[in-house]
Amino acid sequence: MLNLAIPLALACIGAALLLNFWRLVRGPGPADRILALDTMYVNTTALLVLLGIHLNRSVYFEAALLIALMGFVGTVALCKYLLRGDIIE
Amino acid sequence: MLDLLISFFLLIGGAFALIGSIGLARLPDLYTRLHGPTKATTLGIGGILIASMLHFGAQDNGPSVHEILITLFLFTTAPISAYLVARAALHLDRQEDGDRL
Amino acid sequence: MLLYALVLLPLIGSPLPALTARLAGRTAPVLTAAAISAVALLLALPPLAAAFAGAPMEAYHSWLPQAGLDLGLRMDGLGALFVLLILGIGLLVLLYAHYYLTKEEAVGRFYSFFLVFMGAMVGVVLSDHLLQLLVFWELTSLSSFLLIGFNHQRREARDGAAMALTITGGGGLALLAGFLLLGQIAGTYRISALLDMGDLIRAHPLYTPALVLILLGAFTKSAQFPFHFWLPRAMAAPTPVSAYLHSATMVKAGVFLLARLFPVLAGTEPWFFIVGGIGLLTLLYGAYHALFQHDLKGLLAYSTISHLGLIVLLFGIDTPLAAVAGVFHIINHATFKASLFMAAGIIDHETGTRDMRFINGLWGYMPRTAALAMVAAAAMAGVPLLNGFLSKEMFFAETLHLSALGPARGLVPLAATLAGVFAVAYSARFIHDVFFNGEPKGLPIYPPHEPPRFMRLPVVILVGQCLLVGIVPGLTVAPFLALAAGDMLGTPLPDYSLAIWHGFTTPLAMSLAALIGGLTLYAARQRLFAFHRQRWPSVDALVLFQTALDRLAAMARRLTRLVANGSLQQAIALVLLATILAVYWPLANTPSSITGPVRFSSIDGLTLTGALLMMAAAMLAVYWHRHRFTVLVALSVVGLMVVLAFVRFSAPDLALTQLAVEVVTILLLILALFFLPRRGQSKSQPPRRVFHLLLALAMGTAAGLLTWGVLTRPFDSIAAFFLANSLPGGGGANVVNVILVDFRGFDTLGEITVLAVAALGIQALLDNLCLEAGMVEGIPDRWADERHILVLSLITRLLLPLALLVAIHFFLRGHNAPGGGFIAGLVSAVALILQSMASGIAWTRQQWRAGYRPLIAWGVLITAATGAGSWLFGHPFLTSAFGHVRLPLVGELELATAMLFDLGVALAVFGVVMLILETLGNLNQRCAETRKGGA
Amino acid sequence: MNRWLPQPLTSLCLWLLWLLLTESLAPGHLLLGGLLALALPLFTVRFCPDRPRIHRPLLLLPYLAVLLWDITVANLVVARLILGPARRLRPAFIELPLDLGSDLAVVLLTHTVSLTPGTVAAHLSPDRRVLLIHALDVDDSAELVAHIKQRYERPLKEIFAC
Amino acid sequence: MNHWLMMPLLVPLVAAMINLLLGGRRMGCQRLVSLACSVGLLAGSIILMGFAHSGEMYVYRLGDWPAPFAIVLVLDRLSGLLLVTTALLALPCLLQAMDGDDGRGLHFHVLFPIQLLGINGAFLTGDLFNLFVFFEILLIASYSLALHGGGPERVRAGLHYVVLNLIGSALFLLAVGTLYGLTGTLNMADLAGRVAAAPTDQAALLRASGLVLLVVFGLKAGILPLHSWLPALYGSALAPVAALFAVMTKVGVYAMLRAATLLFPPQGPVGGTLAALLPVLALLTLATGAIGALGAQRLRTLIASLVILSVGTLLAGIGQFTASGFSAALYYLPHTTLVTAGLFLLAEPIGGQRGDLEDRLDTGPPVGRPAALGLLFLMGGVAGAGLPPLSGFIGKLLLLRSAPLPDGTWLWGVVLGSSLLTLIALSRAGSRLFWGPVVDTETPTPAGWRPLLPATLLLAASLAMTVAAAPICRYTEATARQLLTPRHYIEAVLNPAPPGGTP
Amino acid sequence: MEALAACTVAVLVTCGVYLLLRARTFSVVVGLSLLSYAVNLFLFFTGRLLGKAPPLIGSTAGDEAPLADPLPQALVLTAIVIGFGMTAFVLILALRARGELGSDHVDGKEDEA
Ligand code: NA
Ligand code: NA
Repeated sequence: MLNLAIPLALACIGAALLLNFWRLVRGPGPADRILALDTMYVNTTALLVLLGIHLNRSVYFEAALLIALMGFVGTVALCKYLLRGDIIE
Repeated sequence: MLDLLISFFLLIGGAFALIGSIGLARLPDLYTRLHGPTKATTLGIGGILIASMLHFGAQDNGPSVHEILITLFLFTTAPISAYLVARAALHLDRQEDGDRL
Repeated sequence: MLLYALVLLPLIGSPLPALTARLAGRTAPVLTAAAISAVALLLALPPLAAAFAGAPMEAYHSWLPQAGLDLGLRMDGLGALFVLLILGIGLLVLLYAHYYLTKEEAVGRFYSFFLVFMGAMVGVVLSDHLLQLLVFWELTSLSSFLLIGFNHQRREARDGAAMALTITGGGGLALLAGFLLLGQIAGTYRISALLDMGDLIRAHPLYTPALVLILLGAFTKSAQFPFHFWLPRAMAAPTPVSAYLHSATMVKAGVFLLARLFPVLAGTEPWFFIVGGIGLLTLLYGAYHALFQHDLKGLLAYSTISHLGLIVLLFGIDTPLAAVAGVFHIINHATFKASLFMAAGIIDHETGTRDMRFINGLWGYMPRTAALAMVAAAAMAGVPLLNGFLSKEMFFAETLHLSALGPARGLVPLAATLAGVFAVAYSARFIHDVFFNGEPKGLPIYPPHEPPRFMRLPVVILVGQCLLVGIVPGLTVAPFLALAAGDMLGTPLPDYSLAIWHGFTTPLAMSLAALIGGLTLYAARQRLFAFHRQRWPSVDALVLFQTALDRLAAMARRLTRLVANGSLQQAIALVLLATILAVYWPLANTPSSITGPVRFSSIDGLTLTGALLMMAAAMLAVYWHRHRFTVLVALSVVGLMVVLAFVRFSAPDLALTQLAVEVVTILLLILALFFLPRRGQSKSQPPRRVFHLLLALAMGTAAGLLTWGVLTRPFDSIAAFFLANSLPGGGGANVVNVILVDFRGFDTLGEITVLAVAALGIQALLDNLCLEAGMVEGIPDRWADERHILVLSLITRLLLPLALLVAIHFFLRGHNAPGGGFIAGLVSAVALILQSMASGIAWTRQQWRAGYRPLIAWGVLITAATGAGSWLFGHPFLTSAFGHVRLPLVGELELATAMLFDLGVALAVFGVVMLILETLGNLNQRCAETRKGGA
Repeated sequence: MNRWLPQPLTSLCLWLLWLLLTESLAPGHLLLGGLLALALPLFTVRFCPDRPRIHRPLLLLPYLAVLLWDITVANLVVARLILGPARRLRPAFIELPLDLGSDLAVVLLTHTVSLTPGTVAAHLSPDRRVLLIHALDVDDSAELVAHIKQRYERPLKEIFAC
Repeated sequence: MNHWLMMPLLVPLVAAMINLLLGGRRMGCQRLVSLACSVGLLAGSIILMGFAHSGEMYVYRLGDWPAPFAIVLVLDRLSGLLLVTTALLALPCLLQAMDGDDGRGLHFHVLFPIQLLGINGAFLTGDLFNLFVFFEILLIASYSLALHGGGPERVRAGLHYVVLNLIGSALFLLAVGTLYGLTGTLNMADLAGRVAAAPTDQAALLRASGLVLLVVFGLKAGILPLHSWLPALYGSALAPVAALFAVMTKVGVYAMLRAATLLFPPQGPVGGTLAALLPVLALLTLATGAIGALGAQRLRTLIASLVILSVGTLLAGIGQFTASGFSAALYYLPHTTLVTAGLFLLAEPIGGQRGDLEDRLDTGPPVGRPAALGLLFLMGGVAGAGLPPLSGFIGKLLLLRSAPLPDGTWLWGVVLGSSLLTLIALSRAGSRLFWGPVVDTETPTPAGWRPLLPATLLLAASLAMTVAAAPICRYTEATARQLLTPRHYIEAVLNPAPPGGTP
Repeated sequence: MEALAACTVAVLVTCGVYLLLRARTFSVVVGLSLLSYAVNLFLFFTGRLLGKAPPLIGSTAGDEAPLADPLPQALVLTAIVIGFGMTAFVLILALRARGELGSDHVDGKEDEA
C-alpha cells in the first residue's frame, strides 16, 4: 500500500513544484513570483517529510523545519523590499 | 491497517498540495491565486505530516511528535506570507493606478 | 691585500667628500678625494714594482662557486699602466675640477661620484676574474651616468646621461653573456688562467657568439661605430668629467678589454674582420665628423671616437707590433686628449661658451692657455716631436702589412692616411679657429682672462708629458710600454724602437701627406662645410634616440594594454580561455576515453524534476539578468533545488547549511539591491554576446566533462577511515560534523577566520560610504507609508524564542545528528534579522546591545584555544577528547572538546552575520540622516 | 517571580516545544528544557515590551477547535473552487470593520480570516479599525462580514477581554 | 612533535583577535600588538628555518590523527625559506603602515596579521584542501588590505582583483574535486603516490586537473595572460600594502613549485606537460614584465611590472627542473620580494612630494632630499634591474648559469633583453623623478630618517643578500636537492618514524 | 544519474559564466553565486551518487547500504561557508564601487556595455 501511496504523493508534490515554477516564470508581477517561490518552499517542506518516510529516515525533519523557517524569512524579505525598499530600516 | 491510514494521509496531503499549486497556476489574478497556497497547500503539508507522525511513531523508538512543530510553524507563518504578498500587490497596483491618474 | 686596498679605498672612501661637504664647505671634499687618490697611487707603487720584476702581485679568493663568482685581483704590466693612468690623471682632474666647479654645485656629491668611478675603473683593470670585471664595468657605467647627469637642471645632461647608460649598460649585458659563455667554454672565469687557453677557446663552436657578445660590450663602451653616438652627447657632463671619463679612462675600458683578452680571442678571421673593420670605420667616421663640430667639446668627442677607432683597428690588425702601437696610443691619447679637454673647459669657463663660431682670437687674451692647447692639439694631429706622432707613425707602419686582405690591402693605408688628413684638419681648426681667426664675437663673458694658475697646472703637466714622450720616448715611456705590451701579449715582444727618426719610410710619407693634406683641407674648409651641410643634414642623435625610446615605450604600452586593458570582462575571458585550454587540451590529446568503466545508476523522476527545475531556474536567471529583482527569485529557486539535491544524496548537514546561507545571501542581495542604480543595464553588442555565450558554453561543457569523467570511474577514498574512527575516535555519530570539528577542524578554524575577516572587511568598506537609494524598473517609485507591519512584528516577536530554541537544539545535537555550531549560529542570526525586518534595526539594537566584533573575536579565540588546549596534555593542536559523565537525575552525558570548538564557531558565525547585516542596515540610516542634514 | 520568570506562559510553551523537538522525556531533557525555558525568556522578554495579556486562556481551546474544523472545510471549498471553472468565481475585496482592542487579537483574527474558507486578509488599516479582506467567491459581502464577526471576532473579544 | 610549526599560524591569529577586541580606538595598543606579532614571527620563522636547515622534514599531525586522513603541516627547507622571507618583509611593511596609513581605514591591525596567517599557512600545509582554505584566508585579508584607504582607483582595481580571484577559487575547487574524485585523497604526499600510480585511462583527467591548478596558481602569481589585475592593484594600494603584496605572487609561485615537484613531478604524465609549458610561460611573463616596465607611466606601475618580471624570472628557474635552476630561483625569490617591496615603500615619499604629478613619470621639479631618496632609489633600481653589485645580479647570474648555451639561448635572450628594457625604464624613471629643472616653489619635504627607515631596511636586505650570498646559496642548493627528491617528503608524511625517534 | 549530474553542473557553470561576463556588478555577483553552486555540487558529487546511503552512523537499524563519503560533504560545507563570506564581500564591494565610481559598471565607466 505504502509502496503505491508514496510514489503517488511524490508525484503530486513534484507536479506541484513544476506548476509553481510555471507561475514563477509567467509572473506577471513580482508579487506573483514571490507567491510562487513561497509555495515552492512550502511544497519542498512537504517533499522532505515525504522523502523521510520514503527512505525511512527521520533525519530530514530538521531540514524540513529549517526550510519552513527560511522560506518564511525569504518571503518576508522580498515583500518588504517591494513595500519599503530597505528591508531592515 | 496503519499502512492504509498512512497512505490515506499521504494521498490527501499530496492531493491538496497539488490542488493548491493548481490554483496558483490557473486562477486569473494574484488575489485569487493567493487562496490556493494559503489554504490547500497548508493542509497538504498537514496531511503529510500526520502521515509522518504515524509512520515514525509506529517504529520502535517512541512516538514521533516533532512534526507538530512544523505544522504549528506553518500555520503561524502562512497567513503572514499571504498577507504580505497581498499587501505588496495592493501597493504595486495602487502605484500603477496612481501613475495612470 | 694591497690590491684589495687599492680597489676598495676609493669605493669605501667615496661617501667621505659628500659628508665633509656638509661639514666643512667647498675645499674639504676635494682635499679628501685628492688624498684618497694620492694614497691609492702610493699603494699602487709596490705592485708596480712587482710587475716590473716580472712577478705580478695577485690575490684570489673563492667566494660563490654556484654563481661562478670569485674574488680575484692581479696587477700585471697592462693593469699597472692603466692604474697609473687612472690614478694619475684622476689626481690632475681633481685639481682642475676644484677650480672648474662653481660654488652652487653640490661639489661633495660630485667628488663622491668621482671616487666611485675611480674605484670601479681600477677594479676593471685589476680584475683577475671575468664576472668580477663585469661588476666593476657596470659600476663605471652607473657612476658615469651620475656624473654626466650631474648638471641635471639641463635637459641635455639628463638625456645624455640616460643615453650613455642605456648604450653602455646594454653593452654590459652583452658582455655578461659573452663572459658567461667564455666561462662555459673554458670552465673558468679566471683571466690569468684563460690567457693560456686561447687555442682551446678559439676552436670551440661557441667562440664566435662569445666573441661577438664581448665585442659588443667593448665597442659600446669605447664608442665604436655604430654605438658611438652617446659619446658626443655625454659632453653635457662637466668638463672635468669629460677630461677624465671620455678621454683617459672610461672609454678606454673597451680597448683595455680588447687588450686584456687579446691572447684569448685574437688571431682569428672573425676577430680580424670585426675588430679591424669596426676600428677602421670608426676611425674615419670620427675624424670626418670632428672637423664639422662647432662645439669645442664636440670636436674633441668625435676626435676621441676616431682615436679609439684607431686603437681598435690596431688591435684588429692582430700583430704583436700593432698591439704595441695600440697600447702606446692609449697612453698618448690619454695625455693629449685630457689636456685638450681641460683647455676647452678653461675656455668655456672664461668665455661662457664653447661655440667656435663665437670664440676667436683667444691668443690675445689667454696666451699661456693657448700655447698649451696648441701643443696638445698638435700632438693630436701627429706633429713630430710630440707623442702623438710616434704612435701614429707606428700605426701607419702597421697598416702596410695586411696580407690577409689580398688585393684590397692597399685600401687600409689609404684610409689611414685619409683619417690622418682629417685629424690634422680638425686639429688645425681647433688651433686656428679658437686662438686666431680675428676677434671674439658676442661672448657671454668678455673679456676672457687667464684662468687661475693652479687650474692650468694639470694642463701644463700633461702637455709636458706630451713633449717629453714625443722627444725622448726611450727615457720616459719605453719601459712602461714594453712592460704593458709584453704582459698584454703574454709572449716576448718583437724588436721595435721608439725613435723620432726612422729614415725616409712610407709611414713618414703618410704622415707628411696627412699634414699637408690636412692643412690644405682646413684652408678649403668653407667649401667643405657647405658640402657637409648638404650631405649630412643635421640629425641629432639624441633626438633620434629619444624618439626611438619614446616610440618603444609607446609600443610597450600598446602591447601591455593588449592584455591588461583595464576591462574586467577581458580579464575574466582570459582566465576562462586558459581554463578551457587546460581542460580540453589534455582531453583531446589523450587517446583514452573520457568515460570511465563504472556502470551508470538509473534516474528517478523526482531527481530529474529537481535537476530540470534547477537548470531552468539558472537559465531564467540569465534570461532575466537585467531585471534584478526577478533574478533574485530565480536564484532562490536554484538554491532551493541545490538543497534538495543535498537531501536527495544523503547530506542533511549540507542541506541545512546551504539553506541558512542561502537565505542570508538573499537578504544581503536585497539589501544591496536597494542601493544599486535605478537604470537598468544596456545590452552589450551582439558579437560580444555571442562570444561570451560560446565561452560560457565551452566552460560549462568543460566542467560537465570533468564531472562525467570523475563519476564514471571507480572510487577508492580515505573515507573508510573517517567512518570507522568517527564514533570510537571522535565521539560522534555524525561523521561530517566530526570531520569538521575534529579530523579537519583546522579547515573550520580557517573558515571562520575567513568569515570574520569578510565581515570586518565589509565594515571597512561601508565606513564613510553614503549611497543614494536606487531602484529597479518595474518596482514602484514610492514606497509604502507603513514602516512596520503589525501582523508581522507581533508574530516574529513571538517566534523569536522558538527560533532560538531551535538553534540551541541544532547546536547541542550537532556531533551526533545533522546540525552543529555553524547552523546554530546562522539560525539565531536569522531569528534576530527577522526582528530587524519586522520592527526595524534600530529597535532591535535597542533591545539588545551586544558588540558583535568582540563576539567574533571570542568565537575565534575559543575555537583556537580549544585546539591549543591539547598542548596541556602533550598532544598536537586540535587533538580532541570526549567522555561520558553520569550525573544524578540527569543520566549519562557526553562531554566533548568538540562542543567547545563548535561553540566558538557558533559565536563567530553569529557575530559575523549580524555584523554584516547591521552595518549594511545602518548604511541607509546614516545616509538618510546625512541627506536630511544636508537638506 | 516577574524578574526570574517574566513570561510564565512562554516558558511553559518553550518547555513543551523543547520536549517536542527532542521527542524525549528523559530526565536530562526535562531538566535541560526547563533550564532553557527559564533562560530564553530572560533574554527575549526585551523584544516583547508590550506583553499581550490573555484574559481567559482556556477559551482559546474551543476557538482553536472551531478553527481547525473550519480550516478543513475551507480546503474542501477552495479545492472545489479551484478545480471548477474559473469563470464562475466572484472574487471581491471586502472591508471588515474591527472592534478589537488588543493587537494580538487583531493578529489572531487576521490569521483566522486567512486560514478559513475563501478569504484572505490583505490589508490592515494603520489605525487597526478596518481589515481589508479578499474573498474568492462572494455572494453577499454583508453576510460574510457578519459571519466573521459572529464566528471569530466575538470569541476573540472574550478571550482578550477587549 | 615539534609544536613550533603552529607558531607562524597561531601568533598572527591571536594577535589579530586581540586587536579586534581592542577595537578601533586604541590604535597605540593595536600597533604594539602587531609589532610584537611581527617580531615574534620573524624570530619564530628563523628558528623554524633553523630546524629545516638540518634537512629533516618536520611533520605536524593536527588532531593527532595519522596521515593521510587528517591535515598535516610540513616544514621543509622551502617552507622555512619562505616563512623567513615573509616575516622579513612584514616587519618593515608594518613599520611603514604605522606611520599613519594604518588609520586610513578600519581594522588594519586585524587584517595585517591575518594576511600573514594566510601566507604562512599556505607555505606550511601539506593538504590540498587546506591549502585552498589558506588561500582564501590570505585572499580575503588581501581584498580588504588592497581596498584599505578607499578611493575610486583602489576600488576599481580591487573589484577586478576580487572577482578574478573568486573565479580562481571556484577553479581551485574544480581541480581539487577532480583530484579527490579520482584518487580519493587530499593529503599532498598521498596524492603524489596515487597520481603516480593512477591507471592510464585517468591520465587525461589528471592532466586536466593539473593544468587547471596551474591556471589557479598562475592567476595568483600573475603569469602571462592572467596578470592583468596586478599592475592596477599594486599601483593603487597603499604603499605598505603594495609592499606586502610583493610576496603574494610568490605564494602562487610556491604552489606551482610544490605542485610541480611533489604532486606532478616531470617524469609523470601530468608533470611532463607542466614541465614543457612552464618555461614558455615563464619567458613570456618575463618579457611581459619588462615591456610593462618600459611602458609604465607611473612609478608604481613600473614596480608592479617588476613584480611580474620577477615571477617570470622565478618560473624560468623553476621551469628547468634542475637543482641549479631551482637554486637560482630560490635565491632570487627573497631578493625580488624584498627589493620590489622596498621600491613600493620608496614610491610613497617620492610621489608624495610631487603634488599633482604624484608618481607619474613626467619630468617635474626634482624631489626633495635627493641624496637619501636618490641613493635608495639607485639601490633599488640597481637591485631591481639586476645590475651589479647587488643581489639581483647574483640572482641573474645564477639563473643564466643554470641554463648553459646552446640550450638556454631563449632564456639568455629574454633575460638579458628584459634586463636592458628594465635598465632603460628605471634610468628614465630615475632621471625624471630626481633630475629636472629647479623650480623655486618649495615642495613639502619629509623630514627625519623615520619615514625612510622601512624602505631602507628592505633595500639593505639586498645588500645583505649580496654579502651573505654564499651561505644563502648553500641553503637554496640544499633546498633544491630536497625538492628534487620528493620521496623524502612523502616518506616523512606517510611513514613517520616510530614514536620517540624524532622530536 | 551521472549524466544528469554532469549536465546540471554544466548548465550551472554556463549560466554563471555568462553572467560573470556581463558588465554590471550585480550580474557578476549573481554569476558568482551560480558558479559557486555548480562547484559545490561538483565537489559533492565527487563522493559519488549514493542515493540511498544513510548519512549518519547507525541512523537506521539494519541498514546494509554503504555510508555516503562524508569527506566531500565536509569540504562542501567549508566551501559553502567561505563562498558566503566571499559573496557578501564582493556584493558590498559592488556597493562601494557604485559609491566611489558613480556607476555599477564593473570597470567603473559607462562608455561601453
Ligand atoms: Na672661432
Ligand atoms: Na582527535
